[in-house]
Amino acid sequence: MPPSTYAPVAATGVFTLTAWVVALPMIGAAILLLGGKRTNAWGHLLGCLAALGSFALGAVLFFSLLGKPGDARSYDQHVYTWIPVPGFSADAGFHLDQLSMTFVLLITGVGSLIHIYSVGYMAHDDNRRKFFAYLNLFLAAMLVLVLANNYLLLYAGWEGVGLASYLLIGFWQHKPSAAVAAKKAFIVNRVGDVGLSIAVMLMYTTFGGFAFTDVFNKAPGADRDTILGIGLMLLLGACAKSAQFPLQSWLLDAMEGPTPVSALIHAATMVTAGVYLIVRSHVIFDISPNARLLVTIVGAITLMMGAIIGCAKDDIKKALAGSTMSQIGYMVLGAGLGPIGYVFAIMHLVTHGFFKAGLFLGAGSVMHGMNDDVDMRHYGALRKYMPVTYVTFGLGYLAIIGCPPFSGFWSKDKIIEAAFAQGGTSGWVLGCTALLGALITAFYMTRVMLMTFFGEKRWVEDEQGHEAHPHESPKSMTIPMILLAVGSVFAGGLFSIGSSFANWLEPVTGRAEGHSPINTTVLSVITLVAVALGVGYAWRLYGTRTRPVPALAPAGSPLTRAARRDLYGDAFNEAAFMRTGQWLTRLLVYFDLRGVDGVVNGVAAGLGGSSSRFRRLQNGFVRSYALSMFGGAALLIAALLLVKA
Amino acid sequence: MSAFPYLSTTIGTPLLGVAAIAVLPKERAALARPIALLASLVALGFAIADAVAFKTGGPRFQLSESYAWIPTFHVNYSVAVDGVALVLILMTAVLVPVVILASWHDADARGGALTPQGSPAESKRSVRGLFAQLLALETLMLGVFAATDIFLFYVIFEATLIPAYFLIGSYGGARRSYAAVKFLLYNLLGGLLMLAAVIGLYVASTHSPVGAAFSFQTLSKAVGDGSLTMAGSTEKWLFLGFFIAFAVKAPMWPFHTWLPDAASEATPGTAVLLVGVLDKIGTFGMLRFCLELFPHASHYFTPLVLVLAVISTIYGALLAIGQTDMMRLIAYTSVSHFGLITIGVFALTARGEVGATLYMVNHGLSTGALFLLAGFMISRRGSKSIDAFGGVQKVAPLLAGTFLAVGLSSLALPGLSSFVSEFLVLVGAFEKYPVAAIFGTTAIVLAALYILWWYQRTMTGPVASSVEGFKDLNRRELAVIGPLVALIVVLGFVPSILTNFINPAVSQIPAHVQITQQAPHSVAQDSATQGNGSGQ
Amino acid sequence: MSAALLATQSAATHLLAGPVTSTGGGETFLFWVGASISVLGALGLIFSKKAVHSALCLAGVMICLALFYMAQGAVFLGVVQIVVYTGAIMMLFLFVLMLIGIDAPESLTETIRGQRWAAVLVAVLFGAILIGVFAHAKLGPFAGMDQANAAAGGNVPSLAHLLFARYFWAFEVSSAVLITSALGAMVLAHRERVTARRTQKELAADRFKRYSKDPSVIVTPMPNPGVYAQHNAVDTPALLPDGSIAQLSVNATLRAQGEVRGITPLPVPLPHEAADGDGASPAGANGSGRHEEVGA
Amino acid sequence: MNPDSYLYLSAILFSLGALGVLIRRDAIVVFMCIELMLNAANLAFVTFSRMHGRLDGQIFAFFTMVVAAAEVVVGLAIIITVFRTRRSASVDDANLLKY
Repeated sequence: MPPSTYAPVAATGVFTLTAWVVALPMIGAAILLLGGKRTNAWGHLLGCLAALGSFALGAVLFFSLLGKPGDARSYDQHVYTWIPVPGFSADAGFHLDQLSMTFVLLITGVGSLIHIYSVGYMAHDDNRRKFFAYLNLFLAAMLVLVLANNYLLLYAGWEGVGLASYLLIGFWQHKPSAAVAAKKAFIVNRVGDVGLSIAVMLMYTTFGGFAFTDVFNKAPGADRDTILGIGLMLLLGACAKSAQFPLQSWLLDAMEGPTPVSALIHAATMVTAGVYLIVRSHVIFDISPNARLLVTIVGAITLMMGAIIGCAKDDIKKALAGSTMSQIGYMVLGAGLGPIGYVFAIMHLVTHGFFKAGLFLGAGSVMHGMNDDVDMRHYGALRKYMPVTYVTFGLGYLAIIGCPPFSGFWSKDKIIEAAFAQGGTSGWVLGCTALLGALITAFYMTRVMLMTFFGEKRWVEDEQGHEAHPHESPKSMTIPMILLAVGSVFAGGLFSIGSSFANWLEPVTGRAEGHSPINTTVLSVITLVAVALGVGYAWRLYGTRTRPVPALAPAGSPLTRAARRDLYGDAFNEAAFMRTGQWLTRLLVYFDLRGVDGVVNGVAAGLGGSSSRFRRLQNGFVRSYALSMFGGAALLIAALLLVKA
Repeated sequence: MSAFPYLSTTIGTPLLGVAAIAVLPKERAALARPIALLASLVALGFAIADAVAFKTGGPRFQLSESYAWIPTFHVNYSVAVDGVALVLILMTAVLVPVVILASWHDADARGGALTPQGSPAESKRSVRGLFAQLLALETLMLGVFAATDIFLFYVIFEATLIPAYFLIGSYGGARRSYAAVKFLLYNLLGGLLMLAAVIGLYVASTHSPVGAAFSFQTLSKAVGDGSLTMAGSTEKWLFLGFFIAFAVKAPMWPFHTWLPDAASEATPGTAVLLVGVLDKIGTFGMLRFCLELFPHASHYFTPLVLVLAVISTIYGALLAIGQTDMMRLIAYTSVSHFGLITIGVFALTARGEVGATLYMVNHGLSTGALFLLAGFMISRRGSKSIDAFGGVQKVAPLLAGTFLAVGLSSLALPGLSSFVSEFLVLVGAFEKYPVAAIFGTTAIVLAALYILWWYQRTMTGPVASSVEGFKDLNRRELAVIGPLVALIVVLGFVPSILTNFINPAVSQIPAHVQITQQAPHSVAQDSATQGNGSGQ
Repeated sequence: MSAALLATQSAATHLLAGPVTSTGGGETFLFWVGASISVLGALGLIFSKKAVHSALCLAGVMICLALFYMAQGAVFLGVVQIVVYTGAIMMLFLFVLMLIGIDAPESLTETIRGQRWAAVLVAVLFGAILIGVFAHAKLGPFAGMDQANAAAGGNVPSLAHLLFARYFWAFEVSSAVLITSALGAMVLAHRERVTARRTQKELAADRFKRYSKDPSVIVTPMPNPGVYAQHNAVDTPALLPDGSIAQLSVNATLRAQGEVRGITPLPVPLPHEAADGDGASPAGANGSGRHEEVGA
Repeated sequence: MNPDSYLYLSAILFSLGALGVLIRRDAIVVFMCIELMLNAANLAFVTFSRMHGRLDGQIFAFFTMVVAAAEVVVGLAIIITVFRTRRSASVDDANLLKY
């Protein structure tokens, strides 16, 4: 059932703290950035404090919301009018409801953990203060994104997280690869931003405003084509931010950033903003089935692409990044299914936030112990040396492959179910795709697990000749991992007990029960079989002692090679956009110089040349002058005669 | 007429500085710098006083003064400001002290930002001349925004060329005379067309019941109430006369080629004034004169102008991507930005006009800051080429940081000032001309490309050998760039500081210009009248 | 000349008859002859190589024109034309020609590219236009001068009445023009002396100074031209004691023009006479007056 | 013979004079050609005088002579001066004042 009219009440009392949720990390970032070197000593602590404070405020708000009835959990807080222009007024205002509350908790919670983790991870970095400043900036921007009560402010947050992502991917700016990856991420995201900004403009011209109240309440009365246009533009924005096909190429490169960044931004929170956007704009998508269909298609394609890429990567972070793409594909697929999928998309988003962050932190911990080597072919047998990492990583692994009763099982299963419940051909296609995705997920995650923690030692010396001495990471790093592992284990179950999560979100997103053509229990069993197949195949390839993992990657099948090259996404972009773009700019530079400026200079040169030629007529010979005078006189008389006649 | 001549005082203050510098003995020439700084700061103070004295709820034109100048031709010295002119005056008054501080060593024998090798000829650069001309230019720039007499406007419009020409030609880089002459010829050409149109307008007014007049208010009112009617073709020609002058100034494709040369050959300080303020006269003129005096022609030519503006936007951005010279790069970004401003002006909606005005200010701040930062880099390295840099952030993090902040403002990141204006411009255009706006949005991507690629090539990566030993920003440079960055951030969060002035001015633009003031037709009314029914 | 005057007389009497569209036979004859002469003269003026010939051609044209004036009843003007123009102005020309000594024939090769044919083209065009103008003008019958001339009792008194009444002011102004031009000519032709005139003493000292460096310099006065029974003109050279010719005794200009009169060599002296040193050859008794070029 | 013929003659003489001015280089000859042009004009004046039966044409011719005389005097003086300094009376030699 679609929710009733969107009518938040003005925030009072405790709910006026919403602004402070955003303000705390923002202030933290401002202090750390403006304070400069003076804050070096305690900067990381301030950063953690800001994140924790924000989380604490979020918790307070959460419990206050719980104290209200389900349909009265929607509050608007007007802070100030950001852009006051006649006929156009953009507020800086926040909207708190169950959906944004969920995100606030996820962002500040996982964010706080990763702040703490980073204290240890970045301990040896000279620019640790700046790192925390950027992290705080990210938190603030992300919170603006999820708490905004209008699309323009959402857009501001949207770009803000893009900036933070840019700064953090390129945090090690002295590495050209990092700088390039950062730039790429920003620019690809900007393509999505164009979509989002056009969507906002369409909303403005269609609804006379872009506040949620305007859009959600007036959308049902609007022209269907316009709504479809808005939906597609929103989808474009979501695709870029959530690394969905065809704007997926930046995410794998984004792994150049420090691992906590990958965990927080490129796994748990920022990349899921696209899902948030779609679910938040469910009113638009509810009206437009065509837009929804496209969303599901995008989700399904990305799901498969990510999974396939994840299978082929030897870089542990890139394998996980492929996995992230794939999992977000699931969420987008879920969101595209409409009211039957919104809730599960968000639920998967939250559980994914836990286990994927845990996995990334585990990967970071491994890298920390292995001299920042990321190649899994150089790992092996690490379970003995890094027990905590092994266990937490393993729990995250079980969660992601959807092993009951871990979190992933609950959320992913529901999405597969909902996909089948879509009905019709599309339901079958999407459902099967999701099922196949689950199989491949199980395969590549098992591969990662086996290559990293099991098998023989395949450690190598790094460039400086240091031998790897794997060791367990410090407490500040392991504790967040443990906490996230707890989340990966229990979150899904907790959410599913009595459909508590679905009930919580229902007032916002609405909910519809789907009717799967296959019995849900049967479907769960089929899913589990698929997972088991994937695990088994991976075990056969990588787990058995008889076939040790080669230190160098074998040539592999064409599909593997394609997957290693990100399924030629970059190659396509390079050929289609970069090369043509470079060619175009070069052509234009030439055209500007020779063409436009050439015309100008040519006119000038022509004038100058002809005047110096005319100058030659002034040859100093009086007879020559006399001739022209005489000729002129003749012409004058002739002209006079002609005029007279 | 107000009791205190606010505007004349503001305009005249820099001239006092010029006079003071003129009487300086030669051996005390160095004193020209503090005198110039002081004069420009006092002018800034007066400009702020203007803003305080300006009543935002009051009539459109305020602080007006008028004295007869050439009574035979009804020419007056009339100055007055509306909100639009006022914010531009404020921007000018802010930029000039910054530029003076940034140009502190530009006239030194070896300190010129563009001439690190310092040939002997360079040592002849006059310190007094530099600062006196900067101040003289300030007076003219303040005057041109304040002038409400069209003849006075024209005279100052042309007079700005004189100090600008000498600033480029005397203190610029190697090809400065080429650049200066090109600048001068281009602008003179535009100015002559405008002179013809000014005279044509005057003649048209003599044939109307209004009688001969150069006063903008009189003429605008006459156009509005129909007492001054021009034949359709006459109006179009006059419009074109004004518009081409402004398009050259702005600069719009295809009249833009003087700008890259002028900007890259001028000193960074001059480039700031050139692009930050002088070029704004073009877009300001379009907004005030073209739209209001020739409303029918404006509507007639709007599609053409928008096409040119869209071309400018995309073309400028693409060319910026292809540049290897930093100053030229910024110049081309400005071509792109001016395209957007023009789109805003000719969108003919309140959003577009407010956005365009805000954009003028924000562009002045962010591009000005970019020019100055590029100047700092050039003065350290002695090269304008992007390839000459690399890994600057490692040795000069403050420089890189401010550069990134300013660059992000230039690419219109929300939270920084340019975003507000760019979005308003695009929204305003989208209401009436969605296609133009959608083409305009490509600038969002392209801007990111040129700024970030530039940043990547100069600031990131391994430290280039030529960059080792770079000093970070010194105090003077911080004092130059700090205020600009602060303004960029503050105006990004609280643009209402300026919109308070601009909004009334835009809503008071006379009705005959036919600017859409209302928000777009909303489906809310539809659904309200149709009950809960679905739309069409 | 007298025939022409006669023709003029007859034409003048004929003119008294009143408005005409055609002239009498005398004037017709005069016109065709005079016109032919004047056109030929003009062509001669243009195309003769020597300036003196040009001047003579011009004088001829002017005289023809003077006759035309008279034939058309402008007797006074015709006389003035001959007296002032042909007499004074042309003489001035000739005088200047001689003064600056230009007698080298001017090369008629054109140096400015395209000037000649363009000039011919434009001149022909101009002439054609002028003739076209006259041909198309509605000129009407000729009123003749009889009434006008008779008004004050003759051509000259009538002119005087007009000149000193209606054109008095112009007349005065033209006198001012004449005076100014005379002054101008004086100023222009005057050569300002920039150094003090050198005294004879200085000149002599200078001469000896030059002689000290170059013995070929002659310090004594130049020899006078020869004075002989045959000739005593300035172009006759003196003879040196050995009988050879003293070139220096003839004016340099004449020398340059090769206008030195030759002398008939004296009969060759007897050998014993030659021995006593008188080798000079006095002019022979059979010396003719013809000019002879003397080899330098 | 029609008295108009004098006019045609005048036109021919004038054109010939002009042609001379244009093609001769000797300043004195050029001057003579100018005189020819003036005389041609005078002939036209006298003819017109006869045509209209008034003496004003003759007066005009008279003034033309005065002016011509003044002009010749000054012109010849200039030629002499120029000749003194340049040893040449060719109008083509005095061509320094050019581009």
